[in-house]
Amino acid sequence: MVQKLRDHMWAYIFILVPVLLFLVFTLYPIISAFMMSFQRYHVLNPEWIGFDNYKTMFADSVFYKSLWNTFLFTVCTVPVNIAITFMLAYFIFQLRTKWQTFFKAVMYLPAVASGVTISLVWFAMFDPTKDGMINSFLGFFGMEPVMWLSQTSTALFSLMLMTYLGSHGAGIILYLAAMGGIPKSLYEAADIDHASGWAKFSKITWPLLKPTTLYLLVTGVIISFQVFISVYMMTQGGPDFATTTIAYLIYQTAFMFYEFGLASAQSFVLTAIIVVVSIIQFKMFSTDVEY
Amino acid sequence: SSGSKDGASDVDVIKVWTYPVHGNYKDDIAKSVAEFHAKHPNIRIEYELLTWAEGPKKFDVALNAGSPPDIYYHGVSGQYVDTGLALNLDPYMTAEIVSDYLPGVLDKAKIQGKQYGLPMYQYQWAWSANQRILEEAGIDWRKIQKEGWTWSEFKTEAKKMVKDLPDGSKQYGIVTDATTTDFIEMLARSSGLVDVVDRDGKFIWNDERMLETLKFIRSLVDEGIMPKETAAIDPAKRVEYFYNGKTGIASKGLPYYDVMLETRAKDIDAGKIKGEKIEHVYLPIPYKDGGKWQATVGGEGYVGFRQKDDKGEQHAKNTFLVMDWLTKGVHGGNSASELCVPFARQSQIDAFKGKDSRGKPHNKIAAEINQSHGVPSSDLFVDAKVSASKKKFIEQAQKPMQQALFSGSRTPEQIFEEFKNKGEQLFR
Amino acid sequence: MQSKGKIAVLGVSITMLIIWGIITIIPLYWMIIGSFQDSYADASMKISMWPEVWSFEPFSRFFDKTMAWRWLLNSLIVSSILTITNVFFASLAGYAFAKLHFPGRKTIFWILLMTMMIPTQVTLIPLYILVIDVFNLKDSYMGLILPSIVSVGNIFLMKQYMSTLPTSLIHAARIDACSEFGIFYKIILPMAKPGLSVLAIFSFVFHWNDFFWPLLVTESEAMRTIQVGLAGFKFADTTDFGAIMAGATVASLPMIVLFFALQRYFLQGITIGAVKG
Amino acid sequence: MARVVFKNVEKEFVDGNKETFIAVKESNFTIEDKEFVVFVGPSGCGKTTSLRMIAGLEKQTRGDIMIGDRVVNKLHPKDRDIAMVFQDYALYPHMTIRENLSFGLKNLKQPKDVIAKKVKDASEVLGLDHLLDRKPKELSGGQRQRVAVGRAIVRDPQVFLFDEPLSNLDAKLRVQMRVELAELHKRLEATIVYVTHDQIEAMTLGQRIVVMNKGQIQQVASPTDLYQKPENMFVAGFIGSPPMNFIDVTYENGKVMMEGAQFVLPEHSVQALRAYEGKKLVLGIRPEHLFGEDITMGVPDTYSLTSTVQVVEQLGSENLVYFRVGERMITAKLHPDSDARVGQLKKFLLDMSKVHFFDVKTEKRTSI
Amino acid sequence: MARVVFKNVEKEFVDGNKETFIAVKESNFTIEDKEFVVFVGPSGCGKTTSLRMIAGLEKQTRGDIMIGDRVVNKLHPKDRDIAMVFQDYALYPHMTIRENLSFGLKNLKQPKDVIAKKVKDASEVLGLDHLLDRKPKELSGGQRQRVAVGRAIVRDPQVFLFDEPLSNLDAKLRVQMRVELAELHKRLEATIVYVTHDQIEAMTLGQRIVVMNKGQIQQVASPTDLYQKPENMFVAGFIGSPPMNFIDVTYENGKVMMEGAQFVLPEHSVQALRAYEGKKLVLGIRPEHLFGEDITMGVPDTYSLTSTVQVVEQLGSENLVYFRVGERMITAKLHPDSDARVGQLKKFLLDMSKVHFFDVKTEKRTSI
Ligand SMILES: Nc1ncnc2c1ncn2[C@@H]1O[C@H](COP(=O)(O)OP(=O)(O)OP(=O)(O)O)[C@@H](O)[C@H]1O
Ligand SMILES: Nc1ncnc2c1ncn2[C@@H]1O[C@H](COP(=O)(O)OP(=O)(O)OP(=O)(O)O)[C@@H](O)[C@H]1O
Ligand SMILES: [Mg+2]
Ligand SMILES: [Mg+2]
Repeated sequence: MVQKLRDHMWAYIFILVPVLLFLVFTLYPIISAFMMSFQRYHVLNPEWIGFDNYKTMFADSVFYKSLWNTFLFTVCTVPVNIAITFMLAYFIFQLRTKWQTFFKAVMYLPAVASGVTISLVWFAMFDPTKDGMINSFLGFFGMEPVMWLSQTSTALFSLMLMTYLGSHGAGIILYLAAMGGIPKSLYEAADIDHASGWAKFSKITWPLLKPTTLYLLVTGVIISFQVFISVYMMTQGGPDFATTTIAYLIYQTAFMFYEFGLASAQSFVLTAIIVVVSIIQFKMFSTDVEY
Repeated sequence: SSGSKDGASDVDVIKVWTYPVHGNYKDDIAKSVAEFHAKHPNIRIEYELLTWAEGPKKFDVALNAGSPPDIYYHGVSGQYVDTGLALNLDPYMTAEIVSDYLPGVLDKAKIQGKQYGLPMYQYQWAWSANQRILEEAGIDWRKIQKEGWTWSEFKTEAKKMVKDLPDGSKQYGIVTDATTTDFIEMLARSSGLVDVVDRDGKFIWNDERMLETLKFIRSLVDEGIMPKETAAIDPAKRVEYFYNGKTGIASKGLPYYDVMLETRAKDIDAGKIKGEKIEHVYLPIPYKDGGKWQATVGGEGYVGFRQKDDKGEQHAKNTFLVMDWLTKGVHGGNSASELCVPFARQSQIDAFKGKDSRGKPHNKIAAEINQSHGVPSSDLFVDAKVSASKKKFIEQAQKPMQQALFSGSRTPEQIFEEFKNKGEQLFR
Repeated sequence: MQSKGKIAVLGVSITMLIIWGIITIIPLYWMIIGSFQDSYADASMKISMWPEVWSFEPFSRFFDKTMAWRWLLNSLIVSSILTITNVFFASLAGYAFAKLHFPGRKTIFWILLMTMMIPTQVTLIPLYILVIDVFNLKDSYMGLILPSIVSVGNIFLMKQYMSTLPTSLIHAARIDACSEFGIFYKIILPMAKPGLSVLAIFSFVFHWNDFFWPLLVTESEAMRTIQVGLAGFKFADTTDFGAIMAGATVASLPMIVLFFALQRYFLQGITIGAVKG
Repeated sequence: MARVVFKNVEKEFVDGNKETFIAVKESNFTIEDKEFVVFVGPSGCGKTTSLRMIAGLEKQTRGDIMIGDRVVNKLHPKDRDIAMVFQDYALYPHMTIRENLSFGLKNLKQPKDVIAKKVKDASEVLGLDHLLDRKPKELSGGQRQRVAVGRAIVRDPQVFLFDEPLSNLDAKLRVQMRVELAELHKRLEATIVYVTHDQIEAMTLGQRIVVMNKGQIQQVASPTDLYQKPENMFVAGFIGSPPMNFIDVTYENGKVMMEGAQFVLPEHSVQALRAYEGKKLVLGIRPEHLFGEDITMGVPDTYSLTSTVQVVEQLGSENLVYFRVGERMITAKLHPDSDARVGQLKKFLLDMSKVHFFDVKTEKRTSI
Repeated sequence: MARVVFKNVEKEFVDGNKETFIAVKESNFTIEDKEFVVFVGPSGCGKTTSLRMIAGLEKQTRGDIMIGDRVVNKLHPKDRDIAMVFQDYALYPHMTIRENLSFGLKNLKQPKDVIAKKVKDASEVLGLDHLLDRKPKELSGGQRQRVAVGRAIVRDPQVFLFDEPLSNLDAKLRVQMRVELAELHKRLEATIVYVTHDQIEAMTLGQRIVVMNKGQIQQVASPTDLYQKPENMFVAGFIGSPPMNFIDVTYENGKVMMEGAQFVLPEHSVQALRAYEGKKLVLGIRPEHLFGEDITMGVPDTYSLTSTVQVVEQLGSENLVYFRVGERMITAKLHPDSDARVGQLKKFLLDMSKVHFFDVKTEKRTSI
């Protein structure tokens, strides 16, 4: 055992700082939060209440509704967004270097715009009157204005639409970096092997980008399961819980109702779900690609 | 904080988190603090101006982590008291201070009879209207300001303002937003339901009057007095309707709109922005026919806190001293003055005697009349548990349902059922 | 050189890119346009697509009324340090997880990864207590920096990236008597340049835009980061929209500069010629 | 019809330091349809570059390339109907061997059973049948190279390009593969361009051999011609292992004179060398045309040299014996049973019918 | 002291399909200090794996490896004082050739001028001097391989490991490099382990040769011993090119009988084969020990075979003539001047002093 540790001493040194920081700044808060989930949280004198928080949570219909919303949101956004990201990256990759730079900038730089402007744009997009951007577009085809964010039938979809039309810049850049790393010789071999553009795409590019895809998928699912900001900004969970996601519910529970114990319980259930999903993703996408 | 203790052991640091209460508050508080320092060299005030949008979150985290600031600008809240960190001010309330407060004002910062905050001014909410539109529709707004109006009167008057504008858009009687909860609350209050719960903590929104309120609101949309896209209007959008002359009345108004609209008029004159200059009329909330005028009022000011690691009695005393300082006389009075609302303390009145106050006289008078019809929120009387349940009710029943009400995706009856169920569940 | 089919495909993709580009660039465009428009004070915050009068007023107001330079400096210090630490430690750990087969590798990695999956809302309070009360780092650079020195997401990203690099080069370096750290520093880092520069720009943008933690940790005006400062630049009566946009525009400049400085490393087939096979 | 024609083809590279390097210079040749042509030349002389230009993977800087009767300068590699073995294999790292082998066939939309059969046949020939489900990373170097070869030979293209396809295989396998490739050539009637460093491969497989040096083509000829009539000293020295020996001589009056010996030339040589009267020349003789006195294999001892044996290398099937003439080290390839010891003063017989003469300056062969 | 010892070393791989594959089986050998040992064997037999285990890049599944007198099982590669040429080169793609060459030396903290000198010397030897400022991707295949070799030979380690270091070089350069490596060995007095598929390299460079097959060591012996006394049919067939011919014979009464001929054996052979009376045996004879009647090189015609010539390969320095005995195809390596035409009925003489006999079942050499 000791010998093993010594053999791999360097590996342990390499992960030392992250692990130490992790122990202090992540694990400690997580353990506290975990303990909280068995307490009625109170700054001064928390009270142990066993599994009551979990019981409360599972008895709450809003909890199930929010789980369902979150699930729906994740299923409808993550794959679509990865597809969009990948497609855009692939398009950009075909271009000459100068144009690549241009489009990379166009796709990525909006990420630097402040949150204020971004939310402004979205409110203008979803403006319920006929002057709203999307509504005037629909009006062009003679359609009635839609109250995007305020009716149960379209609210969640509107939030999804935000992710579709939102910035994919980060993913695009990651994909482009990975595409650049694929040895040119493989494409040469594929050319010799008569591969059509599609075959090169589906048999070379796509499989070799699996590490990046896995990253985007896992982080995408994590982010999507924890979607909060857009809900908070655009709909506050409404109307009629149509956009109450689990993360928004946790936020409400914690910071509106000060029920940190219950919020922790909700969080750990959410975490368990994400872990399971992630394991599946790792199983599905874990091929080691090494050039 | 403990860090400053070793710097100068005899100097006690009092931490204040406040907000830009009004346009000049940043300068005003700086002055107040400087004066305080001159008087009390052994106490140092460290204050931070939070933002309205993000400040509450920062405070929530700090409070629940056990290290809130000593003084926080807010109304009192059962939630705060429940943490056990709110500072009970009763031991420090001298007769002098008590008598400096105008009658009834201190009560607005008490929870279940205990003093936790010192109000700086008396706030109130009602509606704001566009004088031109009122007058074009031939509405006698001065009378309404004085005598109030009933729901049916309101409806008749509001209908007069509804018309098509030359640019093809519509002018509405009243516009509200679907995000903030006060529209329903104010109308319910004026139907006689003072709050979600009464002072004894009993759930009262299961009363038939609630159903009538809901029906009344729905009829406003159905009859075209309110826009049919109301469900999708947010506060900013509501203001936009008002500024653009698309509505006679904007729900949720403050006397302070006088000041805001004045500034805007100046900008229009200066050519910085385009638009119509609007003359502001402050209007009370109409009450249910046969009922009585019930206004939404309260007191806002400073609330005191201790920390998880308590800094001792002297620190608490000093905290109170600073709270008193920041609310009394010119230091607290500037807020009431700027915001065009009634003063909270006699010393404030004295400090501003003879000075020009801002705002239109008729609106000021209207605000004072409205104040006299005020009923305080039940929050001040019920225990923490009820107050928490109330908050939950608002978030998990009222908010989701009100959008449904506006959009018509649920009928008033369904919503009322939902209220009853949720109320039963939460206030068992 | 290109067949008709290829030109058609190219045409479609360029069209798509342009459409998408326009959609995504709107916020940025509005931000910049908005900062040259002096028609503030309208609560509706309407911006036109093209200002009638161009004005630099908002910029001067922004700089006059705030401690903008100080905030920018704070952000620059914090974001730069965090970018460097994240790039360094994440690539170091990512390399270890990708290429060094030490016992516990998978377990440790998964434990780390799992912590990404816990919503921050519930860990926020304990973390706050830790940083503010226990370590007493309120209102300090340390408080801003320490909890974010390296993030698990970045380690994961680097692990994925490093896993594609040829292992035989690591072996070659071992034979060349290179120390383990030397291998990382002299062989892996240069080969991972595209990944590193992507990570660098991501980290920088993330920390530069980070709002909530700096809001919690900072108290004095002089310690605020630009984002916290910007958010605070709203007044009770009116929102000086032009100045906010101007501030946002100024705040985005360092990120844009960094992007263009690093972007040429994003695309590099750097392992060509390394191995046969 | 898959003639491959180079017309004044040149290729320049600009390297990372912005220096221009001419990898292929004024290259002109025609590879006939169905011909098997081998490219040989020192490392770095431009063989791979030439192949890559035929494949269209590298665009020539100047000149035209034709395949069949079309100028293909602008034709995409995948439309040139070519199969290629890359010098660095370029296997698809994420595919199994089976997938690597069948990728090209799938792209050509061949029926599944045909693919399966071809992959099976090729993998048997290459001894890869038990490795089909592995990934390239899990193979040995030689196995990877065989996969690279397999990927080409399952195909049925107009032109095959092989870039040192057997360099990492053991001798036995190489012999076997050589036979297979020869058969493939017969069966498919494809044009084959083949780069190798192995002289035996070049001699046995090539119908013609192209010898390159420093980007320039030195000679294009059949193996025997190349061996027996090298056009210049480079080709003479390059083909044959151990290489041809060069001896500095002076021609005078029907005689060549060298250090320690002088020979009267036969009549036909004298004719050819008339122009070199009194001048210096280089005489070339291959190691196998030098004999010891003990095992002469019928060579008369008219022309002989005597020198001290410097080194003896026993290779099993033959002995290499090194000795000096003037400055130059000379190698003789003697029968393993011939006696030769280091330090021995030994008499070597020259087969004068097999000598070559080269011009000292141009290094070109004199017309003999 | 850099002896390298393998004690019962085994290496198992688990491939992507979770199948276990034994790449090296019960390997036992000792490489003496300063010895030059060559590993040969068919592709995929475990040579690279053995080398990598010596280097510490691959951990053996079982058994011990010693370098000097230490068991190095747990020693980190960088502490083993080894230089290695990788079969797949593993050049640092981001470094120039100069940096690639000097990297190891810098790590060893050698003074700058020493490094510069060593790099200069090595690059001259390798013909890389004009390429020092290029990156690997700007080199040809052979040039890359030379860089890989250069990276090892600038070093001064206890043990050199060369994995097919010359496979992509042309014949001339290879000869040159062979000489350089032999000199390097003398100069540095290092232990050298060398993998090659080139028999000439193996024979000329190796003091001893290790022959492997399917992960198992077949024979460890000096080149001449290996050639003259192969321990089993595998070694006999593997060493020598073209390989040894095998003929099925039956031994009876001092005579071997085969299809179309029978020979009386000389007395000493009879002694050795006594145990095989009446049994089947395999007779082995190398191609160069078969002669045509015309050029016999002194071999008596006592033992002769007559058969029809099937194929003739003219290699320039020799002719390979193929004919059948029974099922087996036999190769004779005849002098290029000997006459042999396809279809000709030709008499071949056997040098009976050079034949080998192998047991049919064990394939082991009989004690002759
Ligand atoms: N990762 C692996 N998984 C499974 N089998 C492997 C792996 N690596 C190597 N092998 C197998 O181990 C055997 C020995 O491989 P090794 O590389 O030592 O062969 P080699 O003798 O060097 O062959 P070559 O001459 O072709 O380079 C081969 O059959 C190979 O397929
Ligand atoms: N990208 C490049 N930049 C500069 N020079 C290059 C580049 N690629 C190849 N060269 C040079 O071009 C010449 C020809 O290279 P090529 O690969 O054709 O050689 P080759 O004949 O195949 O050699 P080998 O037998 O070593 O594979 C070499 O000298 C090489 O250094
Ligand atoms: Mg080449
Ligand atoms: Mg090998």
